[in-house]
Amino acid sequence: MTLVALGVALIVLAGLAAAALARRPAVGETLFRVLFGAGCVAGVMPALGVLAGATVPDVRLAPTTPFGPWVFGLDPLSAVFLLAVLSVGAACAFYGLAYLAHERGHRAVGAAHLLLAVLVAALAVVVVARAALPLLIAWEGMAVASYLLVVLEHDRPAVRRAGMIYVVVTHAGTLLLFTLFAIWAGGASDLSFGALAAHPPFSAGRGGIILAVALVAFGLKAGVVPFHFWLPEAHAAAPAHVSALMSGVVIKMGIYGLLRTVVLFGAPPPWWGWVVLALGACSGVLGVVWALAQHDIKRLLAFHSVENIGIILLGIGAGALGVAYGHPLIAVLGFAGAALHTLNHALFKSLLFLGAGSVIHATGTREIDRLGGLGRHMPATAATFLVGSAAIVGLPPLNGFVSEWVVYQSLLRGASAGGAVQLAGLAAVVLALIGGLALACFVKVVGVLFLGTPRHALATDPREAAPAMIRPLVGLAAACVVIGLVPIAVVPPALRVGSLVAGLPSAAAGFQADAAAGPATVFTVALALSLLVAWALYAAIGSGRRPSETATWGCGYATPTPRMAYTASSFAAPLLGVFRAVSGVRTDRTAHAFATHAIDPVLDGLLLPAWRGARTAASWLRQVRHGGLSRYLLLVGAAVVASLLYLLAAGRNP
Amino acid sequence: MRLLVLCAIPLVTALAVLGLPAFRGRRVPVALLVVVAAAHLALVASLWAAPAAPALGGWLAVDPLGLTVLTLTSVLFLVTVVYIIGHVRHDPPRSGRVFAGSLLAFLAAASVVALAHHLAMLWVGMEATTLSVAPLVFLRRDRRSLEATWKYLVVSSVGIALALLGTFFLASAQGDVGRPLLLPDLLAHARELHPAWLRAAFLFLLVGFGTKMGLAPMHTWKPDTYGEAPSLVSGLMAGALTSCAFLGVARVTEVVVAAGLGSFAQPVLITFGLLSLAVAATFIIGQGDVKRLLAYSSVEHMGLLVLGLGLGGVGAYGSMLHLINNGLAKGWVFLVTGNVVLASGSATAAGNRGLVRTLPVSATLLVLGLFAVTGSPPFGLFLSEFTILRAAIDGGHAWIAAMMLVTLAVIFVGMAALVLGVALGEAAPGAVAVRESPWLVAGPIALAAIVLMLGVYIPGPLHDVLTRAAVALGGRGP
Amino acid sequence: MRGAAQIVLLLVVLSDLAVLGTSRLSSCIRGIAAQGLLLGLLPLLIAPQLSVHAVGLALGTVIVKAVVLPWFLAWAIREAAVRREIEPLVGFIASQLLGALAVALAFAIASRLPLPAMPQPLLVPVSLATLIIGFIVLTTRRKALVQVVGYLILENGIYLFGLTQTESVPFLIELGVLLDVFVGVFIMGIVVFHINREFDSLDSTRLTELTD
Amino acid sequence: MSGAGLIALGILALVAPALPGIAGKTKSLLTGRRGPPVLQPYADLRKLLRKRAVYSRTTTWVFRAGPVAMLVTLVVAALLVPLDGRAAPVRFSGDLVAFAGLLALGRFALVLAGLDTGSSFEGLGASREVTIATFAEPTLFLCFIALVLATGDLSLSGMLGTPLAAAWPRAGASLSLVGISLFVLLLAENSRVPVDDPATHLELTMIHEVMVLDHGGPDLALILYGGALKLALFGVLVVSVFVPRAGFAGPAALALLFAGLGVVAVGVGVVESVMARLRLARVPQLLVGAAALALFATILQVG
Repeated sequence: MTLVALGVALIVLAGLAAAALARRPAVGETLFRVLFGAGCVAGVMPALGVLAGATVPDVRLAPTTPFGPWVFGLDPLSAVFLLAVLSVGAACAFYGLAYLAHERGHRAVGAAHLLLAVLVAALAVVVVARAALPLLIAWEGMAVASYLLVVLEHDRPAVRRAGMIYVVVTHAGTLLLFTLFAIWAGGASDLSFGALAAHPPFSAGRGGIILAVALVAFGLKAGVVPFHFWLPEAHAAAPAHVSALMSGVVIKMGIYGLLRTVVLFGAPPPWWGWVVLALGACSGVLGVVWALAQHDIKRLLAFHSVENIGIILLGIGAGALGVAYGHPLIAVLGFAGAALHTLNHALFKSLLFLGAGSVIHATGTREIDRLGGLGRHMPATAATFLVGSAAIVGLPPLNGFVSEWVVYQSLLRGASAGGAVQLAGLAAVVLALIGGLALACFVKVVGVLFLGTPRHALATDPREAAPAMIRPLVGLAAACVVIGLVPIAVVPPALRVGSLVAGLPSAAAGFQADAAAGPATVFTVALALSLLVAWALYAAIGSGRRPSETATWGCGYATPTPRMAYTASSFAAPLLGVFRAVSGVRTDRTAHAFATHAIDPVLDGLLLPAWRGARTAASWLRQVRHGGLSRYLLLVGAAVVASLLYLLAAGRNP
Repeated sequence: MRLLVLCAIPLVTALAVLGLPAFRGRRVPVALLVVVAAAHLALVASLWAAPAAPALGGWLAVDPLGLTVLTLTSVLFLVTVVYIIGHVRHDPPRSGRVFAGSLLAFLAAASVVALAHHLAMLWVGMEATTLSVAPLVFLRRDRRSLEATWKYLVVSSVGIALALLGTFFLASAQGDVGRPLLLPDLLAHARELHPAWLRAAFLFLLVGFGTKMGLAPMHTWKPDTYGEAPSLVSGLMAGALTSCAFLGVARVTEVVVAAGLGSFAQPVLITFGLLSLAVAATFIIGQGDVKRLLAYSSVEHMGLLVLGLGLGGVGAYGSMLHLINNGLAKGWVFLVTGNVVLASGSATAAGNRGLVRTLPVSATLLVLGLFAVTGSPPFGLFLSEFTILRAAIDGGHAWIAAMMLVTLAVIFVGMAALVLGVALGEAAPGAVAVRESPWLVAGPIALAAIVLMLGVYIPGPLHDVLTRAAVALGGRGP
Repeated sequence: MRGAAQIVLLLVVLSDLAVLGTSRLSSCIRGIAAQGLLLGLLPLLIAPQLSVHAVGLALGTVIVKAVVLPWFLAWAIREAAVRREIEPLVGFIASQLLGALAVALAFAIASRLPLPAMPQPLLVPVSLATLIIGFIVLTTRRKALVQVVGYLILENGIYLFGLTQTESVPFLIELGVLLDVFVGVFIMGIVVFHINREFDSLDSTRLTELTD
Repeated sequence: MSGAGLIALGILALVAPALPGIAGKTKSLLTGRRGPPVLQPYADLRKLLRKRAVYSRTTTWVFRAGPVAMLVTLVVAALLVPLDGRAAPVRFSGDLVAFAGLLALGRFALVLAGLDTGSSFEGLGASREVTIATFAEPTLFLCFIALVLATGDLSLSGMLGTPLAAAWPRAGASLSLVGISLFVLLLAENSRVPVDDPATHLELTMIHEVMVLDHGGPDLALILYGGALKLALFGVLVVSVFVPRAGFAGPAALALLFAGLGVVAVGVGVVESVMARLRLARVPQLLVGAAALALFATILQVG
């Protein structure tokens, strides 16, 4: 724990250094790099140790506030999230240094770095907190810091709007957390997790309310459909490295909350598992369908976060059902898959957001349909983005495949288990559908951004991003590949997390599933090798005879022009046609133009109208106050009369 | 003895300032103000260190409730006075004599209220606070401030008159014993009080002092007054004056609880609390003036105070803690708003945008203040509101908790919309960054620091005092 | 003595109604002055035997409520030099009916109140009636100055009720209360004066600039 | 890994190109033409391999990598499938996920290769290809779930091996439904009629063909061979479901397998000659229909 504390301190220190020395960026940012890196290393080491099976004693601070002592601890569950926080956090922080470099002078860049450091530190504290108060404080710290980062470019109205929605939602989530702990603790004065976990068995009603509140509160943070509406707004508005951190890690705190709730609550009732599974299915499918409909690269990626949260929820749901119906193997695999996919998604989603950031940085536009052929200009960015795309689609031999494989196993075992839980098997089909749609979407993105020809002539020839911006990409991509190549190294720790959440002794993690990680590794390595070998052979043979070059065959058109290139919208059209009902796509048809845009059914369809209605109602109610003094006095008189009536009533029946 | 001095220092200086020819003219005797405020705070501190014997035959005495309010007032006053040092340089008041005199008079009256153990004396002090603030509200001497002053005077005078009636009811509740209205006696013989009279007394005192607190529906004067008074005065009112009024309510609640009529009082308190929350939420949506917004936020927090009182249990502790937090936070945001007004001449959304560019420090403090006032962790108000919420849920009042949550959420939306609206965005064309003098930001920063500390660390003595106060109010410590 | 007190109390009620009924500021002020005088007499009439307390209270009341404040208000009118008519939001007849209603209500309530043995049975109903009438004046009159008068009447009503509690509310406090009333009305008067200067009328219904 | 398994794989690799030939021959005969010889595909491949590659200037390494990656994924996928009645060379719990993942990877590579040309024709083909695949994948998983239910094993070797034979008496009806829907999948995944028509000559109506329009020479050879291999793999799935070869060891099992493959190829030919091609918009419905069959198969066993 001391190492974690040291790490957090160093990270905050790094931020302070960057802010204090904003005048002299050279010094300040070097110091930032060093301190931040050191902090992450200090935090990662114990996390890895715990995942490898070591145990760390909790730290209890003497209570300085009501509601019991402040406790901090590091168990496998915390560790896997801490790992995601620090690794992705470091990548985003370093990328941010280069990304914001050109903003120096007309934006508070130093403050931005400080806020990012605070955000990472708060995230780290969230996952190690073991009492309600420190958790709530870190939670809000994370929310406020991320809000301020979202509105970094607050001179743009769209950004302010997104920030407003975000800050409101996150505050509502905090209020719900208050409620959660208040209901959970009842009259107890000690709100440390130990005390909460040792609760006397809840009545079905109270337990149900607790689980429901937890689901909403953490679902809001995680961006689960139908609480996703703030996510694409905020993640599209923020600077790239912030979006990466938010999409990669911040929303995962919702997942952490759900898993921690299961740990503390004990076996949840079946309905909860089913609800989580259903929400996961909806988030997964709708998320990716909405993503297909986007033209803005960052919104698109943000919607894919919704999709992946859905996949993670499928894992959690399967796990919960496994616990509820007494199938330990299903439970462990489900939770393990969820935890592992959380880490993986953190890696490749931040990779994709940072890559998108480089593209926007280089071309100055986020409109997919304006871009194309960037692979030739920015090879490194394109290659890493390709890796990230393959990973998020869940293709072997990359990390996305490994975690989805574990989730699939949990669901399929559910199918073969017998009993009510068999229905869970159908979720595997949903997962397959999600996978297919995701593949379609990322083929579209990669193809349209990096391959082919630009759809519109770009103002300037885009140049490859600075090395300082490429290095984080390479690092993240490498992580995706490594995890994908050696399931044997990552699955057992994941199973340790799973068995912790499932409430089983860690020894029980030595399941048959564990054995499967070995041959799976053989498979992934074999695949990787044969791909390399085949490519080498192909290159060797091809080098013999020089190919001739020509223009793309246009079926008669001599020279294909940019206008002839297939746009992303057209690419997605057939699939969206199938999902017409839910895609939220609106078409604007004019005499000589045809365009589509996507609206969010929840936000634009439901919430904003409701809010406008509330405003009108309020302004109508305000009329009461108009009119001068006598109106005021009459109100006082009314209060007197009312209390006199109450007095009489009380007098009658004392 | 110390208690007498505590009240006498500001009173005497106030009379001197108002009377002596030396203080005529516009100049504000800042040094004098600072000295008095510091001395006052020092004396209050000494009360924490060592309890003081009652004075005037028990009319003045210290108890947890009073000490809390007294400390809050004293701290807030000192901070405000320090702020004044910077403020008068930019816009000096018409008459420094009236300005300083009224401030000192207010401090004196507030001290009397906090220490009074004779309920009639409590009333006298309360009326004195009302009147001493009126000239401050009227400082600008224009139509709007005139209207504000008039409404404030009449409405709160009527309210305070009702409180006086309530006090007399309390006296009649004693029957013809003819004992003076000393708090200890009342508490000791609470059960012998005539219940009907006691109930009536409670209701009238609640409505009367509630008018001064600004509980809905008696809150109507509040937005007008806070909106027109100079920000530092509004801060003093929202922070200290309302706390004194709450003390009045708390006193009579003490008696009622001691008389075993808690079950009669609680529904009323809860009703006023929820009504205030609802009204605040309604009027905060789409509000366009930061100071009026803060006025309604003050209505909200007064509602929370009586709500906690009504819920009992840990709610009473929550109320006491919230009393401090709210007082300090209100002072903080109002003083910062004062800087905004100094810079742009108004506190409206129309007149301000992009403040982070023109007033970086103040705007940052304003945004932080938004989060503090709306009860976000780790600021102290989070702890107290969380405690009150727990009291509601633990007491099985699910719908109260639900209503509280909904209104808090709505209020946050309204406040965030306005505050962030003025803080963020491009600065108005031609607006240049203003140098913010340390005097103008030191106070708010200090208050912010305290509020922040109260969220993560409640000193032992304070915890004890709050717990004892809560017990006296029929509740318990957490 | 009791009879005298009774008469005085009835006169108080009459003065209330008079203020409600009059259409002229000056008579309105005269009414309030008269009422102050009556209130000044009461402590002497009620008190079992003449005590320093009673006398002091009487003196203070007369000075403040019968002499200083009316004079001050009259001064304010003169300075303001406004038209002498009162334009009520509610007509005179109507408001007098309201007043009568108030009196009836007051007596009804008072009869329900479980009062301790009282030297003066009329004291409580009259005080309540005065209180309510004061509130009526406050809410139904336009002129700020008349609203001040209304506040004074309300205060007088409470003062009357206070007379039932002379034992438990010591002399000092009584004086404090008086002082507060005095200062309060004084400040109100000043504000009224300024209102007149700003709006060249005492019409408080013009004070409706401040809205959300 | 068992050597025998690899040998079986080798044989499959050799035989694969014959399958499209058989299908084509069947179709010609049924439509009253003589048609090309069964071994024509081998000749085509030889011709293409000798040609020199021609690349568009807009293309990058992605364009070249596509065919290679596709072929490799199919070979590795074949490693997961039991051929000779024994366990496949590579088997592990949940390797069916890997099987689907490999198909997806190959598609991913090939579609990107198509988009690399920047031509709207390839874009159009790619879009259609992924649309169809999106619906094919869930159907495949439904079939797998049905098999998992029947056999209780999460690996292809298991669920296409011994336990399957044991399951037939118990869940025959369900398994035959699975077989049928697998056959529909085979048609869709390999862009045969009624989903796509390999023989069409109008680019606008093509799906798979137009996506690889710009590939020529050795690259096209790789793609064609990959296609044949894919057909063979799906054929193996269908055959294994209908004719579990658990009892037979080695050669006998292989013989059975290839006989079955022949029948499947003929079946494809028959379908092509008796059915017309579906409108593109109706293709998803066809696949959903297949999915419905598989779902029904699953429910049959749950109930």
